[in-house]
Amino acid sequence: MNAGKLLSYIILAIVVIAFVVSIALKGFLVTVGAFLTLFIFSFLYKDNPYYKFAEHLFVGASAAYWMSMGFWKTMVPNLFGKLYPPMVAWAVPALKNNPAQPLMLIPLVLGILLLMRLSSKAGWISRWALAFIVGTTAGLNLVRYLRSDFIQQINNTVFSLYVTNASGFDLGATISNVIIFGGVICGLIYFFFSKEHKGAFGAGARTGIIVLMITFGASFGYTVMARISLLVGRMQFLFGDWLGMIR
Amino acid sequence: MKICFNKVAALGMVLLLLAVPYSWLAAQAEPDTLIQDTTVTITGQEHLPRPAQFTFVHDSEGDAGGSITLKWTLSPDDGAGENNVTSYNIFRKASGESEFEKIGTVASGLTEYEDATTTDGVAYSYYILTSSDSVGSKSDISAGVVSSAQWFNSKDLDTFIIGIIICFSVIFFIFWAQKGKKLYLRKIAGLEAVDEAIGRATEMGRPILYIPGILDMDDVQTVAGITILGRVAKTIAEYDTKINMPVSRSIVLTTARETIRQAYVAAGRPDAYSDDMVHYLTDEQFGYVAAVDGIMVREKPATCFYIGAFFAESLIFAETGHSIGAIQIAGTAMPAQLPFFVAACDYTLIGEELFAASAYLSGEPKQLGSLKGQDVGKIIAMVVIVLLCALFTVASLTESEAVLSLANTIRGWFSAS
Amino acid sequence: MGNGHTEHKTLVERLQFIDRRIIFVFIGLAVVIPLLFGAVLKEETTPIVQTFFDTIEGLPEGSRVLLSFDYGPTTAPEIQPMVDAIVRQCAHRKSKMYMMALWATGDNLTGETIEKVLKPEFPDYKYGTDYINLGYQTGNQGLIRVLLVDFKMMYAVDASGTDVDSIPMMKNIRNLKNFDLIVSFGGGSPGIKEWVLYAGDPGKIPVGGGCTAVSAPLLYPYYPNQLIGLLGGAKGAAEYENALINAYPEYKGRKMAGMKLMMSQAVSHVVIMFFILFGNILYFIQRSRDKSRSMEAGR
Amino acid sequence: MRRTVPLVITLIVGTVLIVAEFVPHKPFGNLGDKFSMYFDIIAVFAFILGGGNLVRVHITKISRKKADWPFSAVTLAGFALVLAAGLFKIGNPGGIRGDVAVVGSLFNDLYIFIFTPLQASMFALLAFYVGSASYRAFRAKTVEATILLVAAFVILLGRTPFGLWLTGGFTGSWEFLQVPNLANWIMDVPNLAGQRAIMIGIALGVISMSLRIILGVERTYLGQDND
Repeated sequence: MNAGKLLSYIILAIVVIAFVVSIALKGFLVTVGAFLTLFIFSFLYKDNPYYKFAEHLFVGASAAYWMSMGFWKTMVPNLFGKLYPPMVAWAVPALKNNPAQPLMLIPLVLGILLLMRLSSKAGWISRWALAFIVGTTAGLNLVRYLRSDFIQQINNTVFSLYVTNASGFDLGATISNVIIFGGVICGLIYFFFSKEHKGAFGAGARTGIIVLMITFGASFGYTVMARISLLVGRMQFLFGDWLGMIR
Repeated sequence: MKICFNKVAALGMVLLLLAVPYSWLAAQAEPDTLIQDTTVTITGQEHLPRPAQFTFVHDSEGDAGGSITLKWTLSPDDGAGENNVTSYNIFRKASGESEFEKIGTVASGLTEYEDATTTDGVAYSYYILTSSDSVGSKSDISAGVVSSAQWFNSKDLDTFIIGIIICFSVIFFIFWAQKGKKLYLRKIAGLEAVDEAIGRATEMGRPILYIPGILDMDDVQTVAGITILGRVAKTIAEYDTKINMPVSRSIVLTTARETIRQAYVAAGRPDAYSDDMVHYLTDEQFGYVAAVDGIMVREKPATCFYIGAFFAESLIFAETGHSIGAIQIAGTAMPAQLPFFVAACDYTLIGEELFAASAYLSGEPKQLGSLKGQDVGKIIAMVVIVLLCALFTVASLTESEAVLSLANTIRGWFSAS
Repeated sequence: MGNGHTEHKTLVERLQFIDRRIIFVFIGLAVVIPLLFGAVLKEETTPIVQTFFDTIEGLPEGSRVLLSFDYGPTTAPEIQPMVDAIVRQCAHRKSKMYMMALWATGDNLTGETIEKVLKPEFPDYKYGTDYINLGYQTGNQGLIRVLLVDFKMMYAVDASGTDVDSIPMMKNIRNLKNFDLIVSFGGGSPGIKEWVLYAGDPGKIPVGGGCTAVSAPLLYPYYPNQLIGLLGGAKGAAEYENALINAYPEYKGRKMAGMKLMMSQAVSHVVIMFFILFGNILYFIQRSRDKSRSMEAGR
Repeated sequence: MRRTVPLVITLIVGTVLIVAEFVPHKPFGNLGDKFSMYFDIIAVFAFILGGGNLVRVHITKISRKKADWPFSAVTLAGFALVLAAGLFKIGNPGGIRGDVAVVGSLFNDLYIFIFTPLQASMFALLAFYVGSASYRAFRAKTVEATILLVAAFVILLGRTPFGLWLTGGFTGSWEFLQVPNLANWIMDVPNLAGQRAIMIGIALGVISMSLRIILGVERTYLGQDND
């Protein structure tokens, strides 16, 4: 236990010294970037205090970042700037001459209703705001998914199963079209809930699983490339920009 | 009260939806506007391009008003010769005004302009100045056109009808199942495993981690994640297991707390509920990922649920979860992330199964009935695809123009505007 | 049988559930070692890239090329090599480069490209007559629509706030149709697709693009009718660099970014494929052993 | 009151938004966009709940000296620093009237110094995880797993020079057997079919779930009790 503790102090000392040296040699921006990168990567070995430091810093700072952005980029221009522009004119003069929109009282009231959650007695009122939010999500998405995912995808899957080109019958394109056609139909059969996957229907469902597995395998293999290039980018930063080992 | 509400709700919806085609029919009575004949006016003297001419000046279809659409035929000099057209300039005059005013320029080769700056109820007339560098020639002046808002977006009639059919089949089967009709439903492995997964955490005395995705309540997948949480939390309450639910959105925090509390109340253990079960981390995608990874390796949950909308973090979660030996049940409708969950988790709810899961877990007939309604939608999709592919195949085999145009007409019904 | 066999069997079993940190080390090395040695992988140029290259190659001196930087730091490792290669080629062809960004994050990267490629390698290239940085403007596809009609309505000043009317190369720019080529670098939205739909198609302006490997399949359908060419991911970048080397001998022997990236990717792919094969071989060895053992037990 | 009012709100809001998708006329036109904007505003209000929760959790950790409590101080310090720079625009060259994220402000500098490396590094972890996941998941244990494995392997092979090197011998009408061509074909044909089936299914799932919510059949988020 003691040896472990000693080792961790030694590592801490090395990290601190390296950090100071790096700032002196390479400047603040590159050094902070390099050390935070190393701290995150250290998680691959195991959880450790350096990762914890980076993680906790990231959480606190980013939470405040999005809150500030939400306040200045959404709340001020879209709520106060529309509800009663003079109210925010001292901070954002550009909004001063906007016309007032009384309808913006709706989100204001709903926002306050949601905050009633903080009161133990009137907390149930916050459900009204939740009901509004969930109703909005349900109503908006119903038609949008119907349009772009249901109707449009059916439209895309409609074609001739006998393809010709300039030199006559095109076997390759015909096979491809037949496979897309069969793949979509079998994939849909797989998703059937209320019919037992038996007999011919079961064969369709099994083909559907095969199509889905090819889809997943292919997408997985395809994405590997993009993920590797992210790591290459980081390594170029560490070994090139920071350590200067890549020319 | 419960049944009554559903029925009243369905009736109210039907009435509201019926109002739409009615208002569309009412809107059909609007008269057409004719283009007025005037003589061609010419400015400048040399190298004049021949003018473009309007073919269509009309209130824009299916919009909220404030817009007039103009179409014209290209000048014969567009794209050719020394009189080559460089641009079309649109001039407009409102009734009551005396001067035409330039409102926009369109590059040569284009034949359409939408004037989206009109005031409804005012008549506007237009002309096009076909320009070649500094000189130009005017087209005829159009008759006055008034823009207005429509009560129905006629371009969307097909979407509307298909939507009505699917919605009615879902609603029909909800009531059909409520009458106690027997309903077969196939098994979904991931849902069969939920009880076992919670039981395992209970035995091991370790918590359950529930991740509802990284999007807010305005995404349907998050809503699906929360509805499933309601079912899962009830079992958790009954087993008296710990649940840890870090979230990345504040509204999800509130909704999840409400949902879990109600599940505990329903399980008869309201006193066991605590607000600490759900906690907020950060809205930042990778900040959230970093913190959840930390929670996983430190608390070692026995079971992890990832149910909602996920992006690149899907694989980071699944791999970290695997490294701590957790049972992992995932569900998402993000096509790009499904492969990672399928490869790295024990069970995955794929796409449609995610939205059906809450109904499955509830076991209530009316919820299950809606799933049969969904299957009707699938039948519609399959029938349309088979029918149209057959028509197109016949058309290309027989080279029949009639069959092809029939197929194209039907296909036109299935196009999202 | 006996001792040796059991020990061997546990080794197979153990390898099957190998500590994943060993895999991490291999992947890390597969990426870093080629980088450190500056190893490059030449890619034969495919037609979709070659036509793009030939289009720029065929532009007469002084042609106007609009470069739109529609990406951010997270995808820069993939996209930046393409940008560098195309900027170099345009500079050789003495094209006038107009740089802009639909993404706020693209603004910094434009400046970086100018500082790291254009200024050191082409000192004769003058700001204002040969290239200009117009910076980022809000509006996404709406911005493209306006630019198609009236360029200076949105870009009245350049990135540093100078009035564009005082900049020589902006003199005859009225709308997007004044450009001979538009090149968009980006994977997300808005990006190449928006340039095709809102500028290339309606204005009949040639559009080329460079995008991430992930988004390339979504854009292939636009080639060759709506896109003159498409560079997809590191492979596309490396192919373009190969074309550049073939056309300009002074780059021969130079290790270009896309080729380096390609080498690291190829080695990592091989490592991952090796692990997949290795895992499956172990699995089959164990399964055949288990089978023979259960048969023995059955006797 | 507690239970019926929320159900009625959901019903009305949901139905009106469906109708609004088809009715461009006032007051329906653009209603969806308006409600989305309302949602964004409510989400900012909710930050008070989320941020409050975050701060409370970490203060409790520190005051009770729970495990890792010093790191809670890091979170709170980061939170306070960025909030001061963002919400109160401390260190902003334009003062309170300056744009919150203007170049040269402390807020923007913190973003570049802290966020960019952390984001990019977390993202880059994926390269490692993709490797370990492929090793573990791609085993030919069942028919399905074998298909997954083969599809992934062909695509991987098609992205390296090995693919062409191994199969470059196929020429002429057999050219489609070259691994890169095979990989493209898998992406364009079976992969496309699978994606479409998934998307059509998702659309139906969303429609059905939205209807259940609007009609009040699905109400877990409001609780199943009868108070």
